[in-house]
Amino acid sequence: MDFEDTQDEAAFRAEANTWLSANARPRGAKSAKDDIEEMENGAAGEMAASKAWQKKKAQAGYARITWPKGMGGMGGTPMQSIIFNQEEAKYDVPVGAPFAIGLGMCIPTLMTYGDDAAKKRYIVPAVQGDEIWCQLFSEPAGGSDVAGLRTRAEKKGDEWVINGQKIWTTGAQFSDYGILLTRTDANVPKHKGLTMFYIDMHDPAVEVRPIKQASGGSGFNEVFFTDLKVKDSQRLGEVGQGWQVALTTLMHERLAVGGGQGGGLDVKELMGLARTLELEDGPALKNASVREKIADWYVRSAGLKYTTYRTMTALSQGKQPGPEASIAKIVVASKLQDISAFAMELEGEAGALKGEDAPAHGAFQMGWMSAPGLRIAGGTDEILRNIIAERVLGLPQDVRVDKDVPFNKMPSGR
Amino acid sequence: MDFEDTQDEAAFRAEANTWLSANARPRGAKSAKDDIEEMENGAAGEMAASKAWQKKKAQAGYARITWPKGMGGMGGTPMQSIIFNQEEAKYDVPVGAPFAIGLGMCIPTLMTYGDDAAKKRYIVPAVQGDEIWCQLFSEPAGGSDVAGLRTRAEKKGDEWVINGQKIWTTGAQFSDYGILLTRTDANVPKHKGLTMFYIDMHDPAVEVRPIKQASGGSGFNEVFFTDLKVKDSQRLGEVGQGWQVALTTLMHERLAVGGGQGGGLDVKELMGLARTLELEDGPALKNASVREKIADWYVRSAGLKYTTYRTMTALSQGKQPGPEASIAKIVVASKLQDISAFAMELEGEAGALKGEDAPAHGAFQMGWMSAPGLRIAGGTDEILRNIIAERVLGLPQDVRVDKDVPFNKMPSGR
Amino acid sequence: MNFDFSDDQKMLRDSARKFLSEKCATKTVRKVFEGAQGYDKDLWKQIAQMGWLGTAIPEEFGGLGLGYLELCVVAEELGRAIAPVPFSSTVYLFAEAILAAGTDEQKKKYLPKIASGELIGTFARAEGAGAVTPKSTRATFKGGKLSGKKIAVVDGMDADFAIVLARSSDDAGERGTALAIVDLKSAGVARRAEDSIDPSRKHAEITFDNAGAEALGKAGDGWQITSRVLDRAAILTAFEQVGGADVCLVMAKDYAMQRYAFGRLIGSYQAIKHKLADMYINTELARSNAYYGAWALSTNARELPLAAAAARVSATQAFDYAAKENTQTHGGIGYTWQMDCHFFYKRSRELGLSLGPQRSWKDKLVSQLELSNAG
Amino acid sequence: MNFDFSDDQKMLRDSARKFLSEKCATKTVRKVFEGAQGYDKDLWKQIAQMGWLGTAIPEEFGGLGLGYLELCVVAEELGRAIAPVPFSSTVYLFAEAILAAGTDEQKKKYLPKIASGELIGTFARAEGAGAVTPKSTRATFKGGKLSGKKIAVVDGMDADFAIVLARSSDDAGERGTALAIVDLKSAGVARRAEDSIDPSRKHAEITFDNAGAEALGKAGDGWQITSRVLDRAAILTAFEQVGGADVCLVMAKDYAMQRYAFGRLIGSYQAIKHKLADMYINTELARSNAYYGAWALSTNARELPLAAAAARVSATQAFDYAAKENTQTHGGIGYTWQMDCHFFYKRSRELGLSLGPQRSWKDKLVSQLELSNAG
Repeated sequence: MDFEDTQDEAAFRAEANTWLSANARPRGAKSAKDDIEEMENGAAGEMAASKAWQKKKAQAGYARITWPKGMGGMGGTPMQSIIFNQEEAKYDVPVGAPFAIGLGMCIPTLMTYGDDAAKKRYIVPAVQGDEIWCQLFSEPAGGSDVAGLRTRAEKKGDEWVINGQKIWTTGAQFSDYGILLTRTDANVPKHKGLTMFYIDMHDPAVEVRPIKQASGGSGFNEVFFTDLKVKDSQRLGEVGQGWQVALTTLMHERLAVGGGQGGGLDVKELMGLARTLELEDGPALKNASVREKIADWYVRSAGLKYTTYRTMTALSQGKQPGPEASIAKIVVASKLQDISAFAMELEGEAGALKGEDAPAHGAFQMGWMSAPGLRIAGGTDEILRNIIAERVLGLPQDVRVDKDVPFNKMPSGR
Repeated sequence: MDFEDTQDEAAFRAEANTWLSANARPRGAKSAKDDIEEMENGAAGEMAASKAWQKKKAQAGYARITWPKGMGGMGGTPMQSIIFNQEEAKYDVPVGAPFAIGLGMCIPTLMTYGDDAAKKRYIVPAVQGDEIWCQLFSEPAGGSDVAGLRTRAEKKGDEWVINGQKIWTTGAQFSDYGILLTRTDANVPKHKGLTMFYIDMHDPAVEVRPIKQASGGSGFNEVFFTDLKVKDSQRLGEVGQGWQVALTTLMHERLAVGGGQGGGLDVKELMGLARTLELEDGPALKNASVREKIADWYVRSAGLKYTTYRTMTALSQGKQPGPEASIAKIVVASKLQDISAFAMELEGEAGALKGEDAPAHGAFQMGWMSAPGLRIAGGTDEILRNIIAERVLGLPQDVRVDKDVPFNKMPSGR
Repeated sequence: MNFDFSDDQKMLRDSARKFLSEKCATKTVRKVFEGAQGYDKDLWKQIAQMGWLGTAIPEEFGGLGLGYLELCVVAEELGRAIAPVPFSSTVYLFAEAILAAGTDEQKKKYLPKIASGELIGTFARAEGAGAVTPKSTRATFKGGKLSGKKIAVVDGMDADFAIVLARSSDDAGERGTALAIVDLKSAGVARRAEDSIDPSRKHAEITFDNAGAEALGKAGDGWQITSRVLDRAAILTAFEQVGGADVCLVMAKDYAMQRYAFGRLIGSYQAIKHKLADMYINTELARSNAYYGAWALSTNARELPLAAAAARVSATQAFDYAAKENTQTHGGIGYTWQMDCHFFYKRSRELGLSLGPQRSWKDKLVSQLELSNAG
Repeated sequence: MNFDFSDDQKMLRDSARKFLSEKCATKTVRKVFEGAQGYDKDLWKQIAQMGWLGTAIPEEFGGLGLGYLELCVVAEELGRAIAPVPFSSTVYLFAEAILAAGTDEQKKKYLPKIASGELIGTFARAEGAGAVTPKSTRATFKGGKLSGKKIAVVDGMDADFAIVLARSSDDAGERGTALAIVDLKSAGVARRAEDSIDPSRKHAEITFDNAGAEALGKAGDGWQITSRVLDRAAILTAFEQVGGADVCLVMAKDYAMQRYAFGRLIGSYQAIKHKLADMYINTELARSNAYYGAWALSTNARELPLAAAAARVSATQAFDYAAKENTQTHGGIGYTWQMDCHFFYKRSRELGLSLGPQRSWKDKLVSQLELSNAG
């Protein structure tokens, strides 16, 4: 058990640093507030810069290290990509957020289910950041219950005609393509009547509307389809096999090692605040109750950090991290909400202000306002606990009244 | 809104006090420890004294104030019995615990479903404390799921032959009679195949075995029936109607106004302890984290106390307290567990001792050891939250796979 | 014993609820929330016409002289509607301070205007982040002149008058403080709007530069009067918080009764049921503590400071939890700007901070227990 | 980077688990729990034969000299089995103290006997309720003579030797303390068994009346050595706690997979599922913190005190929660004496207190953060 690189790891780290220092400036201090703003707005801001940097990395094989050469990768190991991410974080480079979903979920799905023409056409432009992809699964009628979706795709000759609405689509506003899960048969149980396609987001039959969040930010969108025509060749997987395809996509989502969420608002920032404040009984950092809470949150943050190390180790041993990655978001989201609320309590009346009028540039207010979203997006606390209970601990599913009923006979309140 | 007695209430309180002071000595300090020991052992200790005091009260009409004269009551109001209880608590009298279940649940059920002969025979001896009753519902196979019970009653001529086992029977070891819920038909859904009887606990076919609790105490029993013969005249309600009868019984249980549980270990006792202890940074009671926790628990205790006042007011207005009484045990049980654990933390290494070796005569250790039982007995935290959600808030029941299946076809793991 | 509101008080509650459900639907809140207006002027006018502003102001000073139980009833309804009006600043704080420490002239001067809705008042304590203490109070009030800066003053942009906690002598402790009543339109007063986490309760930074002001109460009594006023405001605010928590519970329940997931109402899942059961438990406990506070307030009981702290802490915890978990129960849609959940999420925090954070009240609570030995 | 135990260490774990599942089933625990015996002598003998007692003791002093990662592995397994033997008192505390501050003679004198199982040791700090501080330490060690009283000494009735924290000068602070090694069978030593919440770890009150004792480390270093030893013991104990928490999770899960209520496995209800998910989360976080502690312990890293406090707090919270909710998951039967749930419920609390309560460790943790600025 040690934290040192192996020889190979050290060599790769050096290599990466040589390349990074040749292509980017070391990063200065970045405020937790910026991180949260990114989380809030999907980093739409610095798109051009992000694309340029992505292309640079792709050409050097750093964009997708574990992918084969010529695909923007270098056939490297998972540990190498972790090392590169650690080093890249030390440089002042644009965020890779816009490409995360496309490269993390959409393209891998295309690799598994797309035909050669599609792979030839789409993979490289995506890795190089020329084309951005989004994932169109969630719907108003099926948030946690993804398979409860209602967007219809009807076969007309060699084409499919798609009508319906998606929601919570991250990055739809700047995406060029998307993978779209539709219902092609409502007369069979809900998981059996789904089919997956990839679509052109610039098609006039596709309308994207940003959603304004309670925090004021807009990282998500609604996407509407009105008689969108899609070639059968854009189908991914068999007709009716859409759910299996979607599971591949979602499995890839979980492969992303946890942590990092929560906009970096953590014990360090709380201690920083406490150092500056006076309470009734003296310096906030000397207050026993403040100290106790700092310790409670620290052991959760540290525990999460070292759990990530354990996951990295498993990856480097060629094992696949299981759903235990789900614990990260459960822990981080509530912690963000609790730390922020507590910080506002320490700030007192001034805690009710926000932005530049508030202490610490309103970082804690922003964290507190975005926390409810973090507890919901990408799986609510409740769904994630179900996942841990069922997939990690192997407890039985809840009673499922929706499994064997034809979709159009399923109770839905409509 | 005021806390003063009305004229009538004040008059009754004076009356009660005159009678009490003529018949009992004012109570001295009683330790929280004694309370918990009672809770633990069902107060089997001072049985003779309890019976004598019960008889005295019955003769004066104070044993069951709201019941008619000649039945040990005086046809009084609910508020009068609350007042009497408040006053009685100030005197050094034996606990009424042994009679609580009989008079609170069994006899009211007998009043509703028993025949005249039975009422004539059993009510008065029970009110006078000459005969003690227990309630035989729970079984190993059906703890939270009371209706899942398996004790069989088979009709043989004019008799029923009963075989099976009950568990968690409070006071069975000193009970003379009991009301017993049995299964008389396993071929119908579980709620439809039950029938209620009252039985003689001294019948040799009834065997009582005390259960040793994790705390070391023994307040509960297992009760075994081997070919117990019961006359059909001892049936309460129709054959197959047992569940409705049981609901009456349980409804009466909830009429008991909450609070008082938790063996009196509360903020007062915690502050008493904190006053005596020195922590790293000085007196425990000056420690900010200790103070914060005291405040957190105080608002729950006080909130519960005043909720009880609201319930009393409702009673005195002739309204019936609903299931909101269930909040008392949820709050008290966890609070007991948390306060006890926290007190042990304050005591430090000495907190790992118990009994007279521990600080405060081991009151907190005892509270901590009995808390898990309190969180389970008479409805687990989980069941009580279901009750609040369904009966108070009107949320739908969970999916019930056991409702329309014949009992003997119901999944049970056997 | 009777631990319930009277039938008249219940009638007042019903009519107030009916009135606000008509005049203060959430679209009214949204207008202020999203707009530049500090409060809804029409609603404020009508509330004045209903006489609510003078509920607890004696008739001799133009009020209805009904009393504090009635004011608690109104407060709960305003809390349910999260009404965007400067009611709490004007009534719970400004008017209460005048009633607690004002001279007869001061009462005659201010109270009738409050009751009629002509005067908006507020109370200014904080000068920066952290605890408000005699030590942290640097604004000075000497020789009728007020200087210094106050922040996060609720309704500070719209208030006509403010009561300001300031330093009146070099004594660094409580006895060095005094209260000043200042006309916010007078010379030497500058205000700047501050962004609030709850834009339906706007805040302001107010700077005083030798502004003329009159004393409220004796010099040296500033801190002690403030803390008496805060106790009373805490109980009234607790009713607003309990009202808000109750509405969150209803919103969550209604949504859980119509939203389906996996072919079932989400209200049939224990994760939702138990969450709502906990909301109910917290809210009922908070309500009971608030009732006790109402009794103490209406009878000026010795237990008032303890009752106030308990009501404050309990109601803050209940509203925080209910607002937070109401959003969670709604899922994604609950986190959108278009839904109302976030109004309550933000209001819960704002109310929980504006009279001082839980920490201070918990410490006060335990100090009271130490005195009373009630603990 | 490799944040995992080696294959050899995993083999050690597997063999230890196999050994304990055979030799230390819960009936073994129950025997000690219900009996007068302070520990299971056969098990202790066999553990000695396995060489576990000397896992981290250098070969020159009769140990295996394997190291601390291996000792952590053994500790987790002992925790899983809640083994009723004086392992932690003897190995984590007594042996660690000798290794940390003992002279070469002292090491030669005590360590081989520990490794061979001939010597049971313990560590005595507390003298009463409340925090153990230099101030609360009244026992005196002067001129080779020890006087005073210690309470709640784990395995105190069975230990041959104890290391005792005492006052060596009139300096009221840390520098006034020293450590004494005392033979508990010698003159001037009286012991009395004390009732423990966890009878499988028996406690004693030990009174010293001018008992002869030898110094461990320099006079004045008592407090500082003690705190170094506690850090090391805290990490090793964290592994016992994580092991215990893990077993509680498995017990709860197994019961939830075979117990039916309302025609369904109780494991299919969200109330149970989410409870177990939280047990899993806490236990995984605690395990990761313990791993970091193991690394710090095995490399004597600068971060050791921070890692120790984090491992201690995290593991205590995880075991407390798991033991408590395991009983709750079992329902009534889980609260009976005949079931094993209460062994873990009681052991969790005992382990959480015996090296000092969470509060002290949390304070220590934040002090370390303040130094390291790692926070």
